[in-house]
Amino acid sequence: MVLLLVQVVVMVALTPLLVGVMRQVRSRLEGRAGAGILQPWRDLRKLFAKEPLRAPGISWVQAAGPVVLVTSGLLLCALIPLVGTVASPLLTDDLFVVVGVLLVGTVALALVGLDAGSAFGGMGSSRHMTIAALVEPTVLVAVYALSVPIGSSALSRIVNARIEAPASVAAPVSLLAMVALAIAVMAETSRMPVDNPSTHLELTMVHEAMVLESSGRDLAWLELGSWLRLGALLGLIGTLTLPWGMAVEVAPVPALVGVVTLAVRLAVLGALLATLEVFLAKLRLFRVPELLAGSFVLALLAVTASYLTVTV
Amino acid sequence: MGVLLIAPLAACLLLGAGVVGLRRTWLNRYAGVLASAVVLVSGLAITTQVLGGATPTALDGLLRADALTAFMLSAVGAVGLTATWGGLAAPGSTSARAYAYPALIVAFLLAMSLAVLADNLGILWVAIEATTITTAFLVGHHRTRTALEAAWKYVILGSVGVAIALLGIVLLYAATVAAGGPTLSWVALMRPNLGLDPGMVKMAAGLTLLGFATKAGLAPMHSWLPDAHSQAPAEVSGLMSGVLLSVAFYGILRVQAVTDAVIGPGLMRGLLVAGGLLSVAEAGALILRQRDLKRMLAYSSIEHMGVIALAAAVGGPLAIGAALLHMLGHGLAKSSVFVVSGRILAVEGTTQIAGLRALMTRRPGLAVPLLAAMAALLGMPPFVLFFTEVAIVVAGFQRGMGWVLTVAVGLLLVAFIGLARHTGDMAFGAATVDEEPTGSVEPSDTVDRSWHGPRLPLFAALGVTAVVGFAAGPFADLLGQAARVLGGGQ
Amino acid sequence: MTDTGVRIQLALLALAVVVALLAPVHRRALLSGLVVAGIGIAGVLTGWLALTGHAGRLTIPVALPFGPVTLSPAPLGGFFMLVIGAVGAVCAVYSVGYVHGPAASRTSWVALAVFLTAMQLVAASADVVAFLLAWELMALSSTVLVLTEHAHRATVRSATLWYAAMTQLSFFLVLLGFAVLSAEAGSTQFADLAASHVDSAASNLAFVALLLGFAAKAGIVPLHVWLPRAHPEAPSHVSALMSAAMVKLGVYGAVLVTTQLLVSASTWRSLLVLGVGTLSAVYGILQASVASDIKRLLAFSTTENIGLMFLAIGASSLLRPYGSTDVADTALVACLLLVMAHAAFKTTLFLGAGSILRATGERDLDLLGGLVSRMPVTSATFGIGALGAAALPLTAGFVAEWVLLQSLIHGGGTQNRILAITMPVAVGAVALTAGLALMTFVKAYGIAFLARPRSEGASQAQESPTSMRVGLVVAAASVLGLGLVPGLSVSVASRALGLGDAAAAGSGGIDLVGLGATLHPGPLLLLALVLVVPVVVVSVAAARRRPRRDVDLAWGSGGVRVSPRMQYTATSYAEPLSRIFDDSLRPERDVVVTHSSEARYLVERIQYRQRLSDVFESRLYLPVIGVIERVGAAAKNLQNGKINFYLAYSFVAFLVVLMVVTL
Amino acid sequence: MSDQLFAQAIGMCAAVLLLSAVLLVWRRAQAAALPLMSLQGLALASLVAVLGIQAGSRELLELAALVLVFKAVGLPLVLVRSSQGEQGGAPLINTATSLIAMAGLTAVAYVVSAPLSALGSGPTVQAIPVGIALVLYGFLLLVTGRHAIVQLVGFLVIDNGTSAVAFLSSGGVPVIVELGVVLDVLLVILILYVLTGRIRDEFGATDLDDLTELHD
Repeated sequence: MVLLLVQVVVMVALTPLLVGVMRQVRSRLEGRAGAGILQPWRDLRKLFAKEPLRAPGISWVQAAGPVVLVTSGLLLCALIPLVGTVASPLLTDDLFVVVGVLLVGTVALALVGLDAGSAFGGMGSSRHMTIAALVEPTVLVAVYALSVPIGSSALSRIVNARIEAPASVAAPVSLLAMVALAIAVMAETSRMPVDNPSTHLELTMVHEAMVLESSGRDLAWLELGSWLRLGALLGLIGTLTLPWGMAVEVAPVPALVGVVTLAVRLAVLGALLATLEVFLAKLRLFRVPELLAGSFVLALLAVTASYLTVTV
Repeated sequence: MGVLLIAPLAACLLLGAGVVGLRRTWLNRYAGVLASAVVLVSGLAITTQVLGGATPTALDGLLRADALTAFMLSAVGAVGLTATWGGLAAPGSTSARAYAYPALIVAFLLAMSLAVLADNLGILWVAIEATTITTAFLVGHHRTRTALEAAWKYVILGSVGVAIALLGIVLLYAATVAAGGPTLSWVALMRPNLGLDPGMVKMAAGLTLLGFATKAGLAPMHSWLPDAHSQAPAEVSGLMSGVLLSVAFYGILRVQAVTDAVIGPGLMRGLLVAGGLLSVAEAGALILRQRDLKRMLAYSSIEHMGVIALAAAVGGPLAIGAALLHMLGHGLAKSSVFVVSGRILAVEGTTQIAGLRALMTRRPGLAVPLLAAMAALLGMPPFVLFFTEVAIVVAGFQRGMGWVLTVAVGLLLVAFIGLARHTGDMAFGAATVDEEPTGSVEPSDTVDRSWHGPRLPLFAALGVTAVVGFAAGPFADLLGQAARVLGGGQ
Repeated sequence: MTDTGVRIQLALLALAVVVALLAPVHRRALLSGLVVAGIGIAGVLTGWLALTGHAGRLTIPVALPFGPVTLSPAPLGGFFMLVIGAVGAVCAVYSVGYVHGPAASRTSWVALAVFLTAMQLVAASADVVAFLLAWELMALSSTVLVLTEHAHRATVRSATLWYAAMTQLSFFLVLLGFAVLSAEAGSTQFADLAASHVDSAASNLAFVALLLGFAAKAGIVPLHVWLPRAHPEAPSHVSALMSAAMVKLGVYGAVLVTTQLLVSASTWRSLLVLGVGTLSAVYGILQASVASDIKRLLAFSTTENIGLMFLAIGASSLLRPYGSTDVADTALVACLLLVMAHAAFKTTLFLGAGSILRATGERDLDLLGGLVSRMPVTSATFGIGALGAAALPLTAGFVAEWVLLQSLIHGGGTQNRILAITMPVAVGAVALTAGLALMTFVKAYGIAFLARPRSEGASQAQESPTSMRVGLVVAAASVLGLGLVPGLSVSVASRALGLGDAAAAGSGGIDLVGLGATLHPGPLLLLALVLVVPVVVVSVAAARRRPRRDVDLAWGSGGVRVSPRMQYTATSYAEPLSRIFDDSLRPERDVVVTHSSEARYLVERIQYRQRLSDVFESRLYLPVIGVIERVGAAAKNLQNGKINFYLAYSFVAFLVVLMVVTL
Repeated sequence: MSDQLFAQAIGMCAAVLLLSAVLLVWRRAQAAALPLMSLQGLALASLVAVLGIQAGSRELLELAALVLVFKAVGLPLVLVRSSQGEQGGAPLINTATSLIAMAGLTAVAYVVSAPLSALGSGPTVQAIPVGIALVLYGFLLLVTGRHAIVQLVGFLVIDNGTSAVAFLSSGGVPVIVELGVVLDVLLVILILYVLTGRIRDEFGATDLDDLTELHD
């Protein structure tokens, strides 16, 4: 139980920095000076200080939505084994539950977009939900692929199995599943190939369009929530690909080692993602389904491969 | 004991003579009702006797009543009562001079009672031919061109078809002469090992079945039925559709019992299946694009007679019992719906389906009985036709005739869609002309809630149809005995 | 014991009929509603008695020698009686406040009482004839109920014809199937049918007939055409009953056939059920996601959920022969959980749609909006129902979907190639369905309740009367209750299937023993609450310093005219989807531009019309109807009026019979 | 009466019956309806009389008288009164085809009466196919006739054929049934007579092609 809270606190601290690092790497690659790693924290402090505005016809969803998004982000960080892989009997860290919590956040964000009552909020929400609908098969089948060799979809057992048998990490099945999961995460957290996070051209926005109407602390929570989701999912991919250095039992030293390795992992993956985004162009909205279909086929191959290799 | 058999015949004769002789207005008006009441009461009396184990006979064996006869007589009485009482003309409209119509109706009931009570197959033929004679002028009663055309076709097709049956009966008699014991009495023919020549019996049975099939309205001999039933006055077509077809089919059942004992069920089953499937197919196809309500009801009668023919082909206690119950249920429901169609013609001036719109909102007094009767005819529970259709299908599969029943069920579905669509078009929809919903239902003053005629007969008929399916006890015994009488045992 | 339960229900039905006919007009809704609710509650009790094994026999007198016609519910039947009774009670309470106009007439109340009782009797029947009797009574009373508003809208009549025809087709198929089985077993009792396991061609025929018959009643895709037509036309409490309870009897039939009457190891049967289920799930939710009429959307979502149930049944009968019986049992438990979850949230959604219809007079989502502030209770309950339908955590939908996914991924594909291929495809289909369901219900809730009202009716909406709100709240509570304490529902489901308490654990969670997977929503909720506390504290602190300021204009990238018409509507919300899945939805779009009379280049008005077609209807049903019409036309000249033709028919028949009897 | 003479008498009556039917079809029924129908009635009556004499039963002789009165005299009179000298149009198929059809029907009659051999091999049994042929001719007249009177004649021929088969195969059905049959036929003819009169008043002529209003 303690490990979960540690994880949450660490992630709340780390994710803005992660986003700061990603923006810094990106600006450096594009030859700009960049606003420094702590800029996200400064944005949050500014936003909490400003007063939120409310247009006519907007309901309580504008205030409640961001809170739900942040909570689902926090819950994600608690459930996913980032620092340590100690499974608590009562709390189910089942992958399907994780995906469910993720979707609660997505729905909250979409409803905030819709409640704005402007054309852009509706457009962003419609596109966001369409992409979420098409991503779902990829995510669940990738989860299915990961759970076949272990026979259970509980994350802690999957990660423990990967720690004991490092060879299984490099097995083709897990590689295929990881690629599919990576594409799904990029789509879900509105990163480059699917949506440009830093765009200001309304007609191309997906994520940004939904938060247009929010301001002040609502916008702060929305930003923090999105960053937490990004951090948690990157952490999940990190844990699955580089499972070493995680705390196996609840003790201060392993926990410290786990936190450090987590930070390193997030930094590496964040930089990798940022560099990838610099060299990728944004896909047209109606080409995104092809990308997602491709990732779905990858996941499907992973599952059938895992069955067939086991039988043969 | 035999007096009970003569009672209905004598009463009808007396009433007929009274109508022709006395020419009283009230007698002309109530003659039909009284006659059918007497037939019903005597039918029920005979039933109690038969359930007591006796089989009364009269006129030294010419008239005989076993369980089947008792059931059929009660059915004739019940349907007759529904049709005549339901179709009772308005108090002032019958004049003393119009004695022909009630007299013919009483003669019609007399002929049907005689047909059911007769033990001698010859008398049975004469009685069925007599029904054609008595109803000829009833069909042509309206004196319009189409009524005349319907009457002509009815008489020609009816008597020519039944003449074939006469040929069959003559050959049957010849077979009994060749076998030494010349008789046409059904009881005698049912005695085991009479030594009849199978070839002769086969030919006789085939021809008799074909002849009576004409009067029972089975395809391909059914062409007179839609014209006759759509042109005849409502109570006459109710009587004809309701029970005349069943009495003709009763003839077929009697002949089938005799032939199955001699040459086995093969021939009759084949012919009945062919007739039944053809009828259901033709009726189903023609109902789809039907334009007139009474013609649609006539085709629905052909369809139901087709189902009864299939039940007779299947044989066995369950199927024969279902066939008899189907005759009663169909008779009551069909006569009620014909009575209602008569009232619709009187009030709306047309029975064209296109001309009748939104009856439920404009004339609930007519729409409610129409819908109830149509639900009964479509085989909806709690009406008895649901039980009989289920029984026929289950019995059919149990006796190895699965494929026939599957095809029949498919055709019944087509007929169901046709009937449901037409009934829906007539009964439902907005009351305004251009079908635009007015939002609020019409103010109640223009809604005509009257039933335009006595309500009790329709309530009674549809009530009995709804309850008789659940009537275990004495009624179930009667059905069981009737099935056994026909040798439904094998 | 259950016979007393069934007798109580029949007595209450008689009372309901009497009350409906005799009660004074202003009291009728209240009294009839309560009596019908009584029938529902009696159904729940009888179901519970049957589940706990106190089965009693009640024979119905029948004139024909069928063999005993008995009502004695098995545990499986008891489960469905329980679900249907609960749904019936909620809908009855709701209908007291809801009925207006023709729905408050005597016939509607009598038909409602008969409808609910008939559904109970279908689940309670123990032999073929009683089953068919109750089945057709249900069909007749539901047709009467669908016809309630026939004088208000012209479409009601054609929808009812579709409904009656498809119901009759389902009845005939079930009748044929049971007839084949009773011919094999020689009796009409379910017990005897179950005992005679014969794997012959006849039983294959019977299986296909029964499956199609129950699929037609359940609204499975090739035979679903009546569902999106009949449900929107019926009054809302009736469409709730039909959607949440009546279609479940199709599922009951399917479970009865696959697990008791026709148990067999032939894979083609389970693949058929699985395939049909998957097709229905994906196609149903696809049509729902692009539907803009709220009731049509909910009707198609029913097709989707029924598809998932058939998928679960198919998967369980596919897995059973390959030794993993506990995974197969879990799949069946998942099916029954889906039944309960769907009953809960679909009732909530349809009752919510009814209260929206009553308040705004609108069914089309494109004309609603801004109801969240005007109708708080309806929007809250509809929101919970939407969460359940989208299968988001802490709701009944999520639990059912979770158990289904667990049973699919533990499918043990190692033993057999067919499993290795079907299981991933099934998981993919379930996932796509879940995704699209998410999209559908965010659209339904967002467009209907949030932002500004798009029509006059929506802007003047008031909250519904108390009885409707009571019904809504109870239904929504059941969605959350089944979600938070799934242990109870899993134990009920496994007892219904006769598996004992294999899969239920303490503190309300689920412990799928065979699969080693556990789900405890309680602690998850606690953790969420713990995490939300700091967030709320920070928000309140910030709110005290900087209160929210109202502005008169939403941010429209500088635009001045921000009218409600500029908001996204349901059609535009689903436009990306209809573009992605255009080959199966066949959208017909036309844009009509009317130029202003003076200048050719100035546009006065642009109209955008889009019509989506149901590919099954246009490819399968319209050709068949065309053929039937042509046969009808061709048959007409058989009866062409010439007497010579008629005599020729008789003459030919005479010659044929002469030939037959002599040769 | 010696057997040899009896056989010749039966053969004679059967031949006359057949001849009259053939002539009826040949001469398109209306023109010569009266003489041919009375000829047929006479032949039938004499057939019954011969049987009566052979079997020595008074009953049959009375029946012969009855048949003579009705079938030879009564019904043809009704025919003439109802046709009122109206010359009808041609039947549906020309005379040549109808004669060929009659030949075919005669062959059918003989094939069909094979099972009747079970009745023994007396002269009466040899004559039964004539009766069945008569029935088939009557049907042919009905099917091809375009006039009310032709259909009346066709119906009468069928009835004569059936009576012939009855008397030849079993010496006549029981009296009560025979009386019933004759009464029924008489009533049917009377009804058709009345209806023909009404058709003539309504349509001006008894051409059945006007009667096609009732169709689907």
